[in-house]
Amino acid sequence: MHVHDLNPKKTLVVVILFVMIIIAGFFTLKQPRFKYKLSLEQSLKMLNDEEACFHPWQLADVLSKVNSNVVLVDLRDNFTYSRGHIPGAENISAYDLTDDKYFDHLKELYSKGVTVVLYGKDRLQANGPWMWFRQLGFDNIKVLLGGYDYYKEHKADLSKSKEDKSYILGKPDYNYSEMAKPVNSSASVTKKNKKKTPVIRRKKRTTTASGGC
Amino acid sequence: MGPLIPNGVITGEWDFVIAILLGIAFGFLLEASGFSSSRNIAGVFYGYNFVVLRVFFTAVIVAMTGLLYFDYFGWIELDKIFILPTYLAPMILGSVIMGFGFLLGGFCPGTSYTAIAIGKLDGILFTVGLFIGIFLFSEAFPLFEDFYYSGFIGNVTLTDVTGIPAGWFAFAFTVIALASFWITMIIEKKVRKNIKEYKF
Amino acid sequence: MNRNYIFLTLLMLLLATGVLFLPEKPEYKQTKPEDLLYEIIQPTRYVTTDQVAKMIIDKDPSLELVDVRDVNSFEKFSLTNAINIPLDSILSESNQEYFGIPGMKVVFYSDDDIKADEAWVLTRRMGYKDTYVMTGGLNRWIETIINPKMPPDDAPYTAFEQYEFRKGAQMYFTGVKIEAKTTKAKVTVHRKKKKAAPSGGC
Amino acid sequence: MKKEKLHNTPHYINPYLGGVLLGLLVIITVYITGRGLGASGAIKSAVVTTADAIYPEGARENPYYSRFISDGHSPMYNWLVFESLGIFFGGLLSGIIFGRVKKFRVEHSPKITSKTRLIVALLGGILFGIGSQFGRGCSSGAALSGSATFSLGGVIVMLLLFGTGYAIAWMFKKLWI
Repeated sequence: MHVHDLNPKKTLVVVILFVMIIIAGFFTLKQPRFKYKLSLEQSLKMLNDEEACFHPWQLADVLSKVNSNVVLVDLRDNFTYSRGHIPGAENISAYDLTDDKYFDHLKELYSKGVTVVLYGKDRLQANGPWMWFRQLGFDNIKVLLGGYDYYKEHKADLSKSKEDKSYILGKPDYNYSEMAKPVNSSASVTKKNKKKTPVIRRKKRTTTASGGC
Repeated sequence: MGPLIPNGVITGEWDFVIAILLGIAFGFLLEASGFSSSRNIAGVFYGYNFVVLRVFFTAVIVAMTGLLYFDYFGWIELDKIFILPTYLAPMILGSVIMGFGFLLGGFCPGTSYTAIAIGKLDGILFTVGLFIGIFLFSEAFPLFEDFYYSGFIGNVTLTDVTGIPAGWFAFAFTVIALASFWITMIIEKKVRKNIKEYKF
Repeated sequence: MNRNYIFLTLLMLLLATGVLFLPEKPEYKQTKPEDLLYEIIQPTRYVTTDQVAKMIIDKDPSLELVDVRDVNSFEKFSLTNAINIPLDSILSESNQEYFGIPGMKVVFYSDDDIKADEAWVLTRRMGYKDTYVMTGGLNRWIETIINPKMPPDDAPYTAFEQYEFRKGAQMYFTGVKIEAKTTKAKVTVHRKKKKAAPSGGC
Repeated sequence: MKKEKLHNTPHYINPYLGGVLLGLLVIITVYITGRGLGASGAIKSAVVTTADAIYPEGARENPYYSRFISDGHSPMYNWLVFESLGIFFGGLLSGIIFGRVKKFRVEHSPKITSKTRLIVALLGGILFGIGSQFGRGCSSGAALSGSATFSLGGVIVMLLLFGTGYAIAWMFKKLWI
């Protein structure tokens, strides 16, 4: 008493079709052109890597050809570049970085072990692209601290900037709380409250987190 | 890419056309697999016909593995699909009641519709029963409203609860299902020796 | 026929085993590298100290200031209603709840803009949108808002307009006027809602 | 004799074929709509519509009905209702193709009468209806689609639904064998 078709031939056909779709899926799976090599945690750690930065005083060696293992890359656009740049720097506008021509060139430099120093107008302009390349695994790429603006100001004597720390960012220039101090006494009460609020709020937020929704 | 409707690839107007087409395919498969017969379905509990187990488990493992592959290919974004919410206590009670209903009625809602389609009176009665059951439930709802909403865990998946990747569940299910297919094949042969042939 | 069943069984086992080798996806979808670089190059993420000051004064409910300096500096001084997420802990799970809230604009700031920009790149890679960087950071905040400089006489009219605004903002923030008290205003807590999934079911 | 036996033997497709196709259908459904298949929801819509038609005030006050009643459109204008209509027509189509559509009849074990079978079917339907509301779905919505999408609730419903069936099968043996 077999009420069902016992022959699984059609089943086999369907399952093989299913497998073929999956295999087709693997073939159509595009290998992305760029891939992060560093995880987010590694990327965050990299930011504190002193080796990843290039100081202006190090430029002196490059310019006097003592250190020939360094290629400078100017990320500003062609027009700005043509109006003045660090001698010997190549110009790859930030917009062209992913062009095959330039990207392959950078890859080649990477495989040769040449240090590439990115710079823009200031450090900020080159900082993003530098982080991007680092996350993609280009650990030969460094960022020029201070950028072109600092270089231009100090190009007469770069080695002197070893003592000058003004190009290193990420430090407060002022004593904020002193500067932003309220003017009269009545406001100083407000100020105190104001100072407390963030602390309270942070706690508030964390309690709601554990409470769930 | 997918799911198409939540991602706005297909607009809402097509919703009901798609619903009918998918329903037709579903109904066709249920009927063609023999789910329009309550004795076929109930056979799974007595060992003379394991068609429910075979169809059901095969469907689950194919869908599970397929969804995981398709998610990997980027065809279906699994984090965008609807996950059935879990209400622990009411769900346990509900499935036990459903188990009774399943064994007595010999249908589940979907299969009873197909049974009506081929002219089974018991299918009609089962559907009427469903209607009455849901009506009774709704009328009495205020009595157990709190219970109905109790034990809410959220729209969680097995991975959310256990932390084990979904792939392992798909694999475990597949192994269990395949093993049960072979075991039930033997059981079915033995049981059928002692059973009289039944008419449909 | 039995052979077919054996073959089917093996095929299904193979498929299921293959599932185990699919790489696990991170919890959030990371922005594709090419898209990330494209956005890095765009200056659209920068907001000026003036814009931030205006948003604070207007009590813009969609503004979410994030201070990425360390806890000590934050305790000493911070902008109104800012929350502190030191750059080092930006990846921690509890801090993720502050990002990606629909309708909220996250503005990062630090002493200058480098750290804030780095925070922006990381969160952007994690896929969060509507994140911004305050240019110049707190140093420029002091220079422009707390201690604005009078533009030279030959400066265009707009420079004076800006100066007027900054003067007003200075009063607001240094608490000369009574309005400063309103900074105590209750902070509305915005949290990310559970992912919107299509509702449905049986 | 042999001919009649052949005639009485329905031509069902191979259960594994049905299973694989059903699994693919679930994938397609999820791919298109982002949710799984369902069946009991249609009856729920029918109940809500009926209640709303008979006594609108009471229905709107009832905390369960009111979840599904909206002023914009009838609860019957619902995805699951259309899908269930499709299930019916799909079953009809398959029945016609395989020659199973006949005049109304009752299928039952030789040990019980038609009447018993009908009463039991009604009872089973009532229980299933109540259970499906607690379980947030029936065997297709919760157990099949739910498990396929790795939902915890779906797996619970699937295991307990079949588990209960096995646990109590001995009590109702007469009904089926």
